[in-house]
Amino acid sequence: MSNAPAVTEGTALPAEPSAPRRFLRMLWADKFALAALLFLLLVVLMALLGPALLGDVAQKQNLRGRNAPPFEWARGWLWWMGADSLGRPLLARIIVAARNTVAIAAGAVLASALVGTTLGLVAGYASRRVGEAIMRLADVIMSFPSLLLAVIVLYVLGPSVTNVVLVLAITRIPVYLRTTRAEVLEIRERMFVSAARVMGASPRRIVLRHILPVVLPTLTTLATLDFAYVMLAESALSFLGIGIQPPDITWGLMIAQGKEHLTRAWWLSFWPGLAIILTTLSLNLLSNWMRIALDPTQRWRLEMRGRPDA
Amino acid sequence: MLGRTMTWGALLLATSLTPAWAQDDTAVTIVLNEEVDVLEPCMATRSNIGRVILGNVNETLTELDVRGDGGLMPRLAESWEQREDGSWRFNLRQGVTFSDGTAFDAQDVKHSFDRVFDPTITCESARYFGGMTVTANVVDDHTIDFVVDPVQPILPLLLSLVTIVPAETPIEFVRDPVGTGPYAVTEWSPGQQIVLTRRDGYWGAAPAVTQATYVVRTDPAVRAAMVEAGEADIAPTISQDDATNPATDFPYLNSETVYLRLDASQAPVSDIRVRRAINMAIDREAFIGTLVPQDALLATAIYPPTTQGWNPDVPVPAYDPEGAKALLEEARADGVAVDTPITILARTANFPNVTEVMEAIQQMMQEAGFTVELQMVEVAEHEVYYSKPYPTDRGAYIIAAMHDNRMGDPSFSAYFKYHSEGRQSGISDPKADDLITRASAATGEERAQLWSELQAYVHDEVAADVLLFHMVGFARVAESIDWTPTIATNSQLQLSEIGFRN
Amino acid sequence: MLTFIRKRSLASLVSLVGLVVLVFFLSRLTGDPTDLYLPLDATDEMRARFREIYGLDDPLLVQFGRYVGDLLRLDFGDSIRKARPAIEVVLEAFVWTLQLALVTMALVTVAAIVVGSLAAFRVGGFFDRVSGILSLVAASAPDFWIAIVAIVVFAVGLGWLPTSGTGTPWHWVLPIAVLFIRPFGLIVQVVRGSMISALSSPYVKTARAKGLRPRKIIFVHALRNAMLPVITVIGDQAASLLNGAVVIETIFGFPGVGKLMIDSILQRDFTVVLASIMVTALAIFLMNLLIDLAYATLDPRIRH
Amino acid sequence: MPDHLLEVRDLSVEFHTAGGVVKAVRGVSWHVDRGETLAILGESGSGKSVSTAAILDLIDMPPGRITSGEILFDGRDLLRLGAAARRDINGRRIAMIFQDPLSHLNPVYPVGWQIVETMTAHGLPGARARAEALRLVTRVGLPDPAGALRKYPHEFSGGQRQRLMIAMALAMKPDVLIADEPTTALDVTVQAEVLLLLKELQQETGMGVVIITHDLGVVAEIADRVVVMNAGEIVESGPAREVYHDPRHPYTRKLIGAAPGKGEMHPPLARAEPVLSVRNVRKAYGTFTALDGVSLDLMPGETLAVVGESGSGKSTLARVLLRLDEPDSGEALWKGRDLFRLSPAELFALRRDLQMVFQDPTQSLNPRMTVAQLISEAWAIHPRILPRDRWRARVAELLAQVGLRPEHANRYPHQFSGGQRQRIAIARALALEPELIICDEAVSALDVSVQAQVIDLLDRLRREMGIAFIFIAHDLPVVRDFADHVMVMQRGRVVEHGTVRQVFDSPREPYTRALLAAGLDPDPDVQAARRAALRTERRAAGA
Repeated sequence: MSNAPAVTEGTALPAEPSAPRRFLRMLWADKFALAALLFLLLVVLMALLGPALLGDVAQKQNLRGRNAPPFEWARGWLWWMGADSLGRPLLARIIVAARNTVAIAAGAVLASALVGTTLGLVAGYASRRVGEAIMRLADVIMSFPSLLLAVIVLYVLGPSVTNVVLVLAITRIPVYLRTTRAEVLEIRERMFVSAARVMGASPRRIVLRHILPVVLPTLTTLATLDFAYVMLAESALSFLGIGIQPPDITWGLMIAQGKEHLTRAWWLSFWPGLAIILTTLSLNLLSNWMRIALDPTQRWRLEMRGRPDA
Repeated sequence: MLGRTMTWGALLLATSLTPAWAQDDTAVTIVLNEEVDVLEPCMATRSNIGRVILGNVNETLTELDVRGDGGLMPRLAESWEQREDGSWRFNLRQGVTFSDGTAFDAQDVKHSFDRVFDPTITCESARYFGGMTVTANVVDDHTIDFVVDPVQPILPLLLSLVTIVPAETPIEFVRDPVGTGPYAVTEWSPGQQIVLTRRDGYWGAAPAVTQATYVVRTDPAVRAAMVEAGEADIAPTISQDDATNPATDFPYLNSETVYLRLDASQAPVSDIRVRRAINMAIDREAFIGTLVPQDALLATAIYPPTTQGWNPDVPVPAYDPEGAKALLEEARADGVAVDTPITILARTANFPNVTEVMEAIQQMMQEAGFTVELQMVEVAEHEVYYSKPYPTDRGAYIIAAMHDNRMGDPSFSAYFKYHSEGRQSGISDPKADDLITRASAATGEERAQLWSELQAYVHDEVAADVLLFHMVGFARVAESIDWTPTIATNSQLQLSEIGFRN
Repeated sequence: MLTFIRKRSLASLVSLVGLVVLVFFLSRLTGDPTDLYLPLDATDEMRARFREIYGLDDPLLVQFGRYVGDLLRLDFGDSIRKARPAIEVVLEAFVWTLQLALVTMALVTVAAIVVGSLAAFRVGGFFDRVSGILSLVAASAPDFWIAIVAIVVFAVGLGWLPTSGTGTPWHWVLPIAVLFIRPFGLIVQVVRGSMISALSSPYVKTARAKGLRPRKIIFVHALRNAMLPVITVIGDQAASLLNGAVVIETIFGFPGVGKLMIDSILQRDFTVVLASIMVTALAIFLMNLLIDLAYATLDPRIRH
Repeated sequence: MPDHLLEVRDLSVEFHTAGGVVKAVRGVSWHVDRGETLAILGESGSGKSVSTAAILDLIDMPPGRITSGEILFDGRDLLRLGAAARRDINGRRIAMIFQDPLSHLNPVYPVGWQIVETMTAHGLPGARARAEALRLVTRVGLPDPAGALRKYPHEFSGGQRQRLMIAMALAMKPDVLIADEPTTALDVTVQAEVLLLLKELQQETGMGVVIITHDLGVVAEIADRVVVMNAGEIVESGPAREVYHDPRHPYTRKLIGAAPGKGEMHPPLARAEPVLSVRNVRKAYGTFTALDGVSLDLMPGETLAVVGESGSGKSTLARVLLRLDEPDSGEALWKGRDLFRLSPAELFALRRDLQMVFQDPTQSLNPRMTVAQLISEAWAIHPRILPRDRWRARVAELLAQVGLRPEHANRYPHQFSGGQRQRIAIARALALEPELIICDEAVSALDVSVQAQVIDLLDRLRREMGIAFIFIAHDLPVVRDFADHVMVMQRGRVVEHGTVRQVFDSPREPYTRALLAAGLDPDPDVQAARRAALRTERRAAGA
């Protein structure tokens, strides 16, 4: 884009809209991302309020009404997705399960991002030897079979939301570690880091004040994607029977339980599957949008679309 | 390896549009639910192995008639008798050859027994002979004596569990079992398939099936689909949900009994009122036809009704949540800590709908006033709670389990589940111990009588556990195949019983 | 190049040793295989005998020492379950996984490159939008769910394909198709992003100024440069396939190393777990070397 | 009106940017004839490359949009032709070379392949194309032409790469060659050679050449006519000599006035005790020797210019002196203490005294920090300089001192122009109240008019605050008006060191003389005279 004009010397600085307004405008420009964000907000809302509002309904069994088919309006809106094999309304269960699903994914992503980024910063900026040692550690974690890890944690610590978070977090650490380290290795050679060194800035200051903020957008995008990945991983664990155990519920577990009835009552695993697809799809869409919105050289694509004259 | 890839590519290129899984009409394909790890005859009592080789490749001296009322029938033995000193003499069938061509005689029988008890390998059949010493004495080529200490009244039944191998078989696990059965293993590609082919020279009538191919699919929906799609002829276990076609899908009592084991040494279930309350709190009827197949039976014993000495007069506990509450209150008044949180521990994938069943039981108990949590655990952890020594540091728990007794005699269950020394026993009751000891040593009518007494006692007087259902399994059988499942289908599938329609 | 390979091998060896130690000791935390192998009503005598045969009654460190000693003689120990050498069991399964991974990755690579490149050429165009949404949906769906639905639809409902298993080429279609979906969705995204930046690079401007056709600009000039980040992702995806596609292998009854691994873990067949870890680690190491070679082939600047 | 070879009429192009729609060029018209060289002169952001990009269909739409105008070539309006027809013209009839040939050549293909491709794409058979490629590479003067064809772009030097670009552009003997800043990143001596080559080739083929440049010297050397652009419009056009000698538009006048190297040179400084004395510094990166025994003395308040072409080791010298890189041997006494042997704590204390201004302010300012944060970071690191409550006031003061508005303190670097950013970087260096500032190519990324302003600023700081400067540059004219002493470096060694007058008026070393001679004078007449002198010299040498 070298033929796009730069700001010339002496001209007044262009007035820029405030950051929130600008992001709202860019969001408006990408309707997919907007829809994705709205859907994610809905999921978060479900996770926050669902158990309090519908916790009892979602647990109330009715063996006579098991596997009730969807779209039967007579039973009330909670039943329009049908009922599961214990006659519990699927819609209510999906709403209630949102909390564990989101909590596991968020917990795992936050924990792995925090640990991975910290280790990555150290590996990237510390001496070669420390860096190499950390990378070997990452290799070991990467090749440690996650299923074995899940079984170990499940066996030693027992199945619980926290422990599933632990398993998923450990397996995802290398992703952040490697990304951060690679970025740090590149950024530490940049001139503004040299400038900070010339001023006498300590390594700690350079890493936290100069390098971390530059890595952060990449990590945010990565974390968004990873959120989707972790949700899928959690459901796969549930499928194999080594994840969350009932009566705790997550969407993944609902699919796993419903698959036994797939030929006769497809809705049991269809709706939670759809919930996962929509959520991960939204996260993917949002992260694609973020990749553009956070990149000053790509941003015009969104800003242009939002204007009527384009 | 490379060759396989190349063939694969070549086949793909050939793009013959005819599906290549068609087969000739006297061969059958059977789709099993569990991987076959080893094909070792002395492991044939393990159901996944037994279904392939038991009665097909390797035979036993006796066998239990599961299709009729014949009771214990001769197979490789022609007759047997108990002698004065309590030992058993078996007269062996003559003119029998192994698939490797060698003749069958008493030495083979003796070797088969020695192999089972050899300390350098772990043969599963040995478990039925716990606490006994068995000595096999060859009398002549076709006569053999078994001296058992202590005297074992049901030895002929136990012998239906010991597969006979040639005397040349090494004392290590074999991968190419040799037996006297009508079939021989002709191909085994681990993870893919096992092929049995009918052999000439079998001593009995030649079966209709000439070749049987066994494949394994762990997903029940896939197994059902394979029969429907014509890829397989028999799927011995499919799920209840898939069993929708009466023409092909057959339910069968599968000798498994689901129950909740209570540990009477643990508060609050140490109080009999609490144990009774749990029994009353569960609406067993509600499960039938919903989460548990329509054909399942409510259990009053830990073994199925086909077992000797099964007592028809023991009633199913009535569903009475109010009564349960009252009993709980009564216990509370006496200072029993009825509010102690109790954890139900159940094994994932133990039987179809196990999670839902347990969730329902949890709710029913809660409605009766219990504080109940549910924890689904993996098999290894389940085992920690299920067998002695029981963990003492994990609070009050009830363990949900499934017990299999297809042998027709309660002795395969009673000692383990109700004797104070039994590995999975929750009670320590002198009267029960006495009944078990006496019944195990008795024969005939007396034996049946004692077992009946024990069943009534532990169920009605002790309320030792919460018996739930005798489960049914479902088999899907292609319409061209003439075969119905039996109570033994889980552990044995004799190809000679399969016929063809039309 | 040789020093590079040597350095790489050494680093991998260090990781592998760490991994084996970690797996050996951590896996023993998950209980005694005796209880799982023997029936519930097995006698104490049988249990004791079993422990003795497999050396389970020795202290853990003694067991480890024995294992390492055997390992140095390339003896990976026997599988408890299958009563034969663990390495045999693993290699048998690994061949299947390898074939599945190779075929799938080959298809994914070709398809993702074509689709991603075309999407990048007209950013925001119709093809870009459609392929974008489709690839995102593909990357977002739980694979076991798709697998089961695919069986119900294509094998049972329509009867076009066998439900599962191995045997004919037709048996490969469904597992590969399901396995294809997620890496395809991911790699399309990467190809697209990488192609967008390659297409906006100065040398593409030169190519346009030279009057080259778009096809040539995309597939000759931009693509080779855009392949570098793509190869990394392909490597990652291939590595995870080499680790075994547990879920797919389980559903389709595919005797691969992923299914072997989960079965062995659940059965506490530790020798098989360790052997499969070592075999897959070696395979992944070799594949990473291949990836590095591919890098060097594609980009002359890296050859030095 | 007679037909021209190529004519742009009333062209307007706009771009969508983060700041809104920018009209990159407005109503631009120019033409070029056969055998003629037209220069489009302008600073960054003037829109000087936009019209040529439109000619070759290189404007991405979106974000660009051509709103009006026509481009006439061969009697046809290019803007109305289909994509296939334009591809047929690109590379065959109109060819282009670019600034920064490294990134404009495809890094993963051999250069020979790329040259051949131009010809095969336009229908030449492969064998003929390969023979022609060899001829072209020989013609543009590369050593070992046959071997060169098999090599990759990164294996050549900057000048060689530009020669390869030229060979590729001329492969189809185009009627028009467009050269976009073809010599900007090159060393002066290489620049002269490349321009000479272009001129010779033009004489051989009779093509029209459009050269886009910001450099008056390039215009003076090569152009017949010039159009001057500012802010998307043509402000002046005419024969190059006329425009230089008689500029009409104020902007043109300002541009010509800003050309460096015309002011008074500094008088020699009085001898004094050096504040920094460097002895025999060596530094090697692998097998490459960057510094090969460099020594220098710097007096308080002195400005020492270090001049050299790429690879001379001048930037390494700066990095080593500031301990950004560790030297292999040698010493550097700062007020009697050896900088190279300080402990981390001592070095930290000394950081205050020695500061640096980097070449590219876009990269040396952390994009995620505001101006106030950037400047006050110095005090966060060295808390004893200034208490926190006085930071705001001091930032405002410093901004005023470097000529920026104090109210811009809360903005981010990307909101400023290049020159303004360099002022921020200078303010940041000043925050620590240093005694020596090392400027590493501090003005070479800036436009000429901005260069002059920044140099003025530095000169003022020197006078007012007595700060010493080590001023590193690749360009001799830039340091002429500013330096007290000049040190010329080549391949890691100091080849000449003297007062500014000595070096400029009576250079002793042939290398210094070659550097001075290769520099282009903005006056077309001076350049014409030099060329004439060179020709005579060559003829004499040839005779």
